[in-house]
Amino acid sequence: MFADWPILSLLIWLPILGGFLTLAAGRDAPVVARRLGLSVAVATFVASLPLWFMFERGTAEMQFQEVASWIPAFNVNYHLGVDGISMPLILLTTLITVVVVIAAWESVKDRIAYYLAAMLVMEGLMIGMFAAMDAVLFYVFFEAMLIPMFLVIGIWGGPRRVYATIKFFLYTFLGSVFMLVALIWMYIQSGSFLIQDFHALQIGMTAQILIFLAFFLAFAVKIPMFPVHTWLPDAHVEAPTGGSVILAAIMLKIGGYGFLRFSLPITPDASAVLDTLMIVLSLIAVVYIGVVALIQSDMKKLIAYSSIAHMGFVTLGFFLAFYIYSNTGDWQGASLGIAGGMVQMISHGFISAAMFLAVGVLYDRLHSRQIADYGGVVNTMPWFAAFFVLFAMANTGLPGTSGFVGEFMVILAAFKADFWIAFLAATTLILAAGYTLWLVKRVIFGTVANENVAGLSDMNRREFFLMGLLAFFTLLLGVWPAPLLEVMNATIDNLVAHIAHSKL
Amino acid sequence: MNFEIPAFLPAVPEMFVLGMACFILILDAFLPDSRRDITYGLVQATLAGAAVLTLWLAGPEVVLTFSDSFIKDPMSDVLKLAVYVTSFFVFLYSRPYLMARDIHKGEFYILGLFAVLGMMIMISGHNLLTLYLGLELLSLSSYALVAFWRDNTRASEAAMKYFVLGALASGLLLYGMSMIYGMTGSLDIAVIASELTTADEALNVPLVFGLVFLVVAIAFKLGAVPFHMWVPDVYDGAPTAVTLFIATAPKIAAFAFLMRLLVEGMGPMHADWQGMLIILTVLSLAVGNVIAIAQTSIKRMFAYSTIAHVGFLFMGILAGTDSGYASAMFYVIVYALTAAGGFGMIVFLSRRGYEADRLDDFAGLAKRNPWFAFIMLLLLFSMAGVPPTVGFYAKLAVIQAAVGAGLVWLGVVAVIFSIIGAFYYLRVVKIMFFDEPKEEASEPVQPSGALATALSINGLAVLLLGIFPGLLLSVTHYAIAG
Amino acid sequence: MDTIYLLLVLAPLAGAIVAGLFGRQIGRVGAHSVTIAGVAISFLLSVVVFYQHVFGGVGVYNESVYTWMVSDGIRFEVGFLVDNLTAMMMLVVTFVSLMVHIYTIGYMQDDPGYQRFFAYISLFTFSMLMLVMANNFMQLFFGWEAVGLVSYLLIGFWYKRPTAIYANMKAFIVNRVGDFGFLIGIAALVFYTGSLNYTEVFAEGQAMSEATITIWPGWTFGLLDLALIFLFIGAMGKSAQVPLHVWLPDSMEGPTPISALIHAATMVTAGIFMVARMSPLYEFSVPALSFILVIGAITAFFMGLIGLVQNDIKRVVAYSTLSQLGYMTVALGASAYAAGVFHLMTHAFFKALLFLAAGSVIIAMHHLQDMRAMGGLRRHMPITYVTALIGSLALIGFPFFSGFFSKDAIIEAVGYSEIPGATFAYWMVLLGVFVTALYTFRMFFMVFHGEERYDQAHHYMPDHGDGEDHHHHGTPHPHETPWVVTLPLILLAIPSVVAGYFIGPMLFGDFFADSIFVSEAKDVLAQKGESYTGVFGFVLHGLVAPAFWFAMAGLATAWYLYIKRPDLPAVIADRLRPGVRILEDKYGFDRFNDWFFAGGTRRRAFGGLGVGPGAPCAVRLPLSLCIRDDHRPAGPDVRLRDLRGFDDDRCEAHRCFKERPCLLTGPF
Amino acid sequence: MTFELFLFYLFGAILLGAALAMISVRNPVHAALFLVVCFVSAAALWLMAEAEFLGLVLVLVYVGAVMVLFLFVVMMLDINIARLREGFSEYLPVGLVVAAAMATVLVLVITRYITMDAPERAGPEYANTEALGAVLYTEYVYPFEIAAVILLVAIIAAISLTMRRRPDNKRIDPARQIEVSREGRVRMVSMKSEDKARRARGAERDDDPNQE
Amino acid sequence: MITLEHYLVLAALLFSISVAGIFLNRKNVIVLLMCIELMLLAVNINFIAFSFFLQDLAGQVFVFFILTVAAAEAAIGLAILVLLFRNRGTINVQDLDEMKG
Repeated sequence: MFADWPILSLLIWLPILGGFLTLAAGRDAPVVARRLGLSVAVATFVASLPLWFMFERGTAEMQFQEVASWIPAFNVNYHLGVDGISMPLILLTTLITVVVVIAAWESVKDRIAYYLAAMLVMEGLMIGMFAAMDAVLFYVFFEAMLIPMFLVIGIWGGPRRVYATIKFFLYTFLGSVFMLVALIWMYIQSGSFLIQDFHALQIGMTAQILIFLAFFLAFAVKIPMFPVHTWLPDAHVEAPTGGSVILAAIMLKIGGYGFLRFSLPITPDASAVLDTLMIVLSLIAVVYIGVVALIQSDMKKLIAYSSIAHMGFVTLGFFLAFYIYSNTGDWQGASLGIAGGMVQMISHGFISAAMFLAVGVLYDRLHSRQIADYGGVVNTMPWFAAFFVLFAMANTGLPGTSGFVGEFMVILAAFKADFWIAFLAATTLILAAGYTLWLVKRVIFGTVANENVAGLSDMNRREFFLMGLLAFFTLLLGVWPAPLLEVMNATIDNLVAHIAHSKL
Repeated sequence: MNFEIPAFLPAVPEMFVLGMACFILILDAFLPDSRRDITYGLVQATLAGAAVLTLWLAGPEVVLTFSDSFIKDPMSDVLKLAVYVTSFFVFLYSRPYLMARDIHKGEFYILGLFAVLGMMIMISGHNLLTLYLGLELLSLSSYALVAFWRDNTRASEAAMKYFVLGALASGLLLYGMSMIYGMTGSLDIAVIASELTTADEALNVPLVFGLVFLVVAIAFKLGAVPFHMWVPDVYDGAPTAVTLFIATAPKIAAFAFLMRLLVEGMGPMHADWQGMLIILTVLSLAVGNVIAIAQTSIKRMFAYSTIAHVGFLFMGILAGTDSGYASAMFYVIVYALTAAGGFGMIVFLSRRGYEADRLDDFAGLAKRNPWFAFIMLLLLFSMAGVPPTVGFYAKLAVIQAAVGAGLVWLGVVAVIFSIIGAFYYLRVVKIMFFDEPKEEASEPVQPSGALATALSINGLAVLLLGIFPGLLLSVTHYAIAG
Repeated sequence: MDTIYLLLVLAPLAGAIVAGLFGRQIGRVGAHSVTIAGVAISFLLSVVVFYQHVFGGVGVYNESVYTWMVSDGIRFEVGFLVDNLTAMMMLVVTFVSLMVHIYTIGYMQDDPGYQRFFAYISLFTFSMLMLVMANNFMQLFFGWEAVGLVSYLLIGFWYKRPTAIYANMKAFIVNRVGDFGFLIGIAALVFYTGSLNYTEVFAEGQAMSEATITIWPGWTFGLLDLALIFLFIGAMGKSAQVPLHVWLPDSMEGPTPISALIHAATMVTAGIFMVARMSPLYEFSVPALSFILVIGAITAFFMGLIGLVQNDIKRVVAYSTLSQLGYMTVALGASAYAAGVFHLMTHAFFKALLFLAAGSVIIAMHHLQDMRAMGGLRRHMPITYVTALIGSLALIGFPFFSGFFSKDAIIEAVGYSEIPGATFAYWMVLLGVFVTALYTFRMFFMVFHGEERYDQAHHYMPDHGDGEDHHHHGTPHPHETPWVVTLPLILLAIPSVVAGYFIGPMLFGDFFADSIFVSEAKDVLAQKGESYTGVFGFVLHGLVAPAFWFAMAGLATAWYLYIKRPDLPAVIADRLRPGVRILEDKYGFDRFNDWFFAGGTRRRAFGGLGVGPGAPCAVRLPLSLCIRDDHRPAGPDVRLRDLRGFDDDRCEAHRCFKERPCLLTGPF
Repeated sequence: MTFELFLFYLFGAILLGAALAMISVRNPVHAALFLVVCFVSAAALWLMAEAEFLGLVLVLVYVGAVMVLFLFVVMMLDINIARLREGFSEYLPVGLVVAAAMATVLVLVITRYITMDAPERAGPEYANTEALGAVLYTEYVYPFEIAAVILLVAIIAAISLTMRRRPDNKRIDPARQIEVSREGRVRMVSMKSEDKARRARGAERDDDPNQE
Repeated sequence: MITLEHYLVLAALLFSISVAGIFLNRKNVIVLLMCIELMLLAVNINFIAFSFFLQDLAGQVFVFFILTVAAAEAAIGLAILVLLFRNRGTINVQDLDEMKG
């Protein structure tokens, strides 16, 4: 009965309007703001469930489509739809937003209504971005998202938040504007802003490469890839917990989503030419950033670097396809890599969210993110320690947790591409274990390090609920990823079939 | 000698404005200073009346009258309406500022109204002569307006500079016009265009020559680099209310001027002026955006940003396509609206004896009044071209036009500089939201009166037009393509 | 059958979950009851399964339980492969696990983490069962990592001890190095076969041996060789083969039951099991086997040597475990998979026994582990003494004890082997026998015989720094441990003696016919089997083999040095100072690793890029832009000397950047 | 060389010479006078191009009104001539170069590309003023109106900018003197003490003391 | 015979001189204003020449209006000049650069 309901529109506008409502109603009444914000977030989450249950598996078609004319002058439409790639990301968004709203319950004391409003608006925008089938619509959401995030970091952030926000904003803005030029160029060529039409567009090699680079700038910054990653640690360190969670769990995925939605299908030949570059950068992210993560003294920074390393797997998985083709002569394994990248994104959504929440739990108590200020937390916060170790293990890609699935798939696919790629990618097993466990060792284990730690109280029910929720998903995805793959398979296979055709 | 009485009907809005201006002028002479609001009210009513008349007359057909020196087409309708709206906001914002400084005089409104008339004439000009006269009417009014705070030294300095460079630009313009007149034998835009299409090669060089003068003059008037040097000084020196005025509505008229002169008149020489405009565009984008970063005065910053916006405006026009013109038109209307809001905010925060024209005057605005900080944020993001504000679509449209004309590299240049632009707008946002208020300006801002309401409307319009850009875009397309 | 297997696997998991999540509610008794019940169920079912497979004629079971996921045509499944090999492993795992569960009641009785401990070991049992019962590589890898996780948790069980949490991290990371290879090995197999399922992969074994892979232009490698060597690297991590052995001795920081269960009997043998399981592949790769053989031989001999200089009772056993694992590995390398697995089984019993006995001693000595403060315990702890003696004899391969059969089989098999490195391996294992006997009885005599040295206990009391109350400082008065401790000892002592008598069917019969594949040409066990006439015949044959005499020589030497002339060892150690120092330094592996990885990676990350202090600013500046702020020392224990180059003041340009970060951020 | 041409060269030379003199003389009064010479000679040239009316207007309106205005202003303002000349020599090279380049290009283009046959001279019956008037009030009535508005604006602007009621005018208004009442004389004002910042700012910016 | 070029070249030279004058007298506002008048004169010569050679009155009409506007312009310019002088006591344009900030 919901089949022809505008679910996607609902998902976009419900939180946005709800956010403004929260702001209006709860400006001077934090209690109202919290309740209202939570209701909106939960309602959105519930409203997003039909996407999962009514999603038709086994087809690569866009589903739940909605079309309305928007800017007729440019043939721009309010065109929404989801496929197996975007749908899980939308669900992730709605879920994580609930988490973020709850996480803000007590830890955000200053102007909570604004905070929740920003988060909810951001949720709507992110969903819109994932659901947009029109490039302009996509871009609008893509950019608009920056504004609430900018404010969230800037207002509720840490001491160096200004530097971080500006850096964050400019990096992402810098990346995206070139994409805009590319989109416009393709519009000129195809007469339409529909992303599907871009996919079908025949483009010459030079143009493809330029377009690819434009997209690369936009998405590489977002995901982020190696040379343009520096904004992320800064933004994470300064962002409030909720901001970090959103940033890590969803914002980073936008880059990956963009690669799948734009770069690969629109410029397959350029991707094939430049895949070595992409793979090298991904591997640098995996190896070099992993090493950088080792020497961090700030918990958030460490996790941020680990995020970059994990995202390296995503891009690696995506761009293996062409290498596989040139190495083995067929596309067997390409969709494994892409699916692996996708799973890694979803999984990282849970794990990084949980890790940042965990840091937030500590930060709320001691107001420090320095590893050196902690030690022996397990003595005073056993439950917290248990969760922390669980998520740390998930972060290292332990089988049975979601962190394993994507990495496993990507490494399997990587071997098809090249031995050394697999070899370097697999070093993450060691590096991730290194930095994560070292973090665990220094923060969680050992004797109580100082009086502050001695005075810690274990998680309250709210925090327990959040951790439990994320732990549940982390384990569920680790133990039984099949449903997720079922949703994605058709789309990814279709994508691989698409990129297998040269556009030249 | 047979002379027909021309059709006056299409020019009724102009006549109405002129008549009202004269009436207000006389009335104002008899009003005491305390009753100046009557003048204000009448001026606003005049704008409203003109809007009604323009709407009443609006239609897709092209009407020429006064021996073809006046044109009423969809473009003129739309642009005139935009001028009314912008001017309406400008007058509205200006009033408290002027009152607070004891310069709430009738001259401001009357000169403003004459400037509006000048803009209307420019918009409807279909003859080199009328275009020139409209421009002069606007310019002379503007010079006087800039100087009109007589006790303010900076204002008179700014006026002098404005005047000298404006007059110089007029001279250049006239020289160019004389060349074109000589080569085509007519002052009529349509005749010039048709002459140009049939002109032989030999005529080309002098025409290009005239064109250079024309373009340089326009660049001077609009403040495009390298003819921009007056812009920051004048914007900064003029009373904020006047800056507000000269930075907004006249740009719309200037767009019309460009359209009539370059596109309609010199259309066949598109290839020639495109090259010139490209240079101006790139330079304007570069200089405007880069130098804006270094400013500490928000008025100067906006001045440089205006220079950059002019670059974008040119970008739409130089594409040489209908959609390019439409996008440039969209851009200029959006710019006028946004700039009105931006300067309006300065006016809003200024008080008697206190000009909120330095960047740090905005410090901590979010704490002093979150709503207006939000409005300002919208305006700034619109100027920066960040979705979902309407400024984004403006940039999108012009870049699209440039790319459509095969100038992909220009699009890339534009986006690079728009990033730099984003930076200094962002800096204001940062100052508003993240910095602590200055000591002497830390009390909460109390929103009051029409100004606050209008500013809110202005800011929200930027957002709403951003969410539904199709409306305005369709209008501009209609205006260009009929 | 599905139900049985599922129940068998899930029973310990259920116990673990209950004890772990609701430990506080159900209390100590509840925790150990529920977990022991879970493991007992598993054990009983294992017996049933073993019976059915071995005697009941039930064929090989190979089914999926559920599909984990499907991607790109590759099915990722969870399923069970149960044949005789698996059945035997299940039996060993559940039996030792059950014993350890029971033993733990006594060993951990006053530990605050009692429930947690039971949860962990039950979880371990589950993981190990998943590992051995896997019918595909993914599940194998799952179990592989899961046992590593539990091992990590258990080594760091006493999380307040800095040494323990260091050891567990080390264990995990070193294991990860192995897993890294393991994963690449799996990837290589999947690369060729497109499947993760054992049977499907095995079916391609022959064909795969002809496939090659170009690793570097002009450097072509046999795909199978490559895959198998990488797989074996995984085994090296888990089964602690040189050079990935470094974690195992340190893992003794964990409670003793863990050392028995995980670090002696079961988890560390996962590698051996894995290679045996993969025998249909390994048989096609002589280079891989050769590699295995050499690594195993080195481990067997050199790790045994280190055991000679250890004074911590658990560490001696740990090095002995390393050495014995080397033996098993050698067997695998010689294609005598059955012998390796057989030794695995016997070793599981007697090494668990030895560990538990050591644990018993430790309990008696109030958590003192240094042998120099022991002696003469024979009188105080008769049951422990006897069982330890049985274990020791089994370990050195004394006739009629289980170790004799398995070890002899290995040595002889290596003797028959003709693959490259076999001769070297043969001499290594042979010499190893002498060393084994020497350190084993060194330990035995130091602990149970000789004079009582308890008054020196305070010299050797471990400083754990946790201040827990189960450390009764002062002179211990040892006495026999309670029945929950001794019962498992006794129960383990029985198979330590009798397990060897199954040598006939297991090595020379067709017990492993369905599970292990050996090509005709390399079937060393078959060669050995030609002369096999029964247990007694085997023993008689063994009495004339060199191995036996080496063992006796070792035993005698130990007796002479530690009973007859207890003053001699010090003199000898003094004479052989350089050698002893090398041994005490454990050949410098730890030092190298600390330098190379712990300190080195950080240095290398930047220094290697030419960003050391001497590098010109021009090079450092752009790099430092990328890693700005990333160079803050992580803590006092991080050596970042070379990173100081970033510490600003020496790099003017960099400082400028930091203070006024260029045009973009300048105005701020 | 015809007489016509001679006259052209004559007036042209005067025009250019006066123009050069105008831009280079020291005294603004002299400059204005040179400009007058320019206008007059230009008017003569216009007469030769059958633009009699405009020639007359130029002399009457420009010389007669505008230039007088200039002179008036120059003389009214007490201008420091020396200071005005500062920088003249500094800008001389660049100015000359720009002007020379411009002149060269212009002249080249004009001489090379623009030719037009000279029209028939109009007969004596032709009345330039009449012809101009005929089109001015018919064809160009719209610009004519605009020009009127421009002049109006100029008037408004000039008046509003320069006419001033001096605030310090001591003129007495008898009417107000009579109306005075006791309350109007003394007004009690309660004042808060001023804080420092406000006072500081008051000094910095030309603040209005009535603000409080 | 006077040709069109004669007029145009004259106008061009005049124009160039006025531009040079603007360059040279950057500090002297009043001469600047005069230079602008000169420039307009050059333009006017152009228009009149064209008008004559084209036999088209439009050029003359244009000149007529230019003269009108120039007068108005001069009035306003001088008014501003007076204002400036009153406020600052000088008409030196270079000092305007003080405003740069």
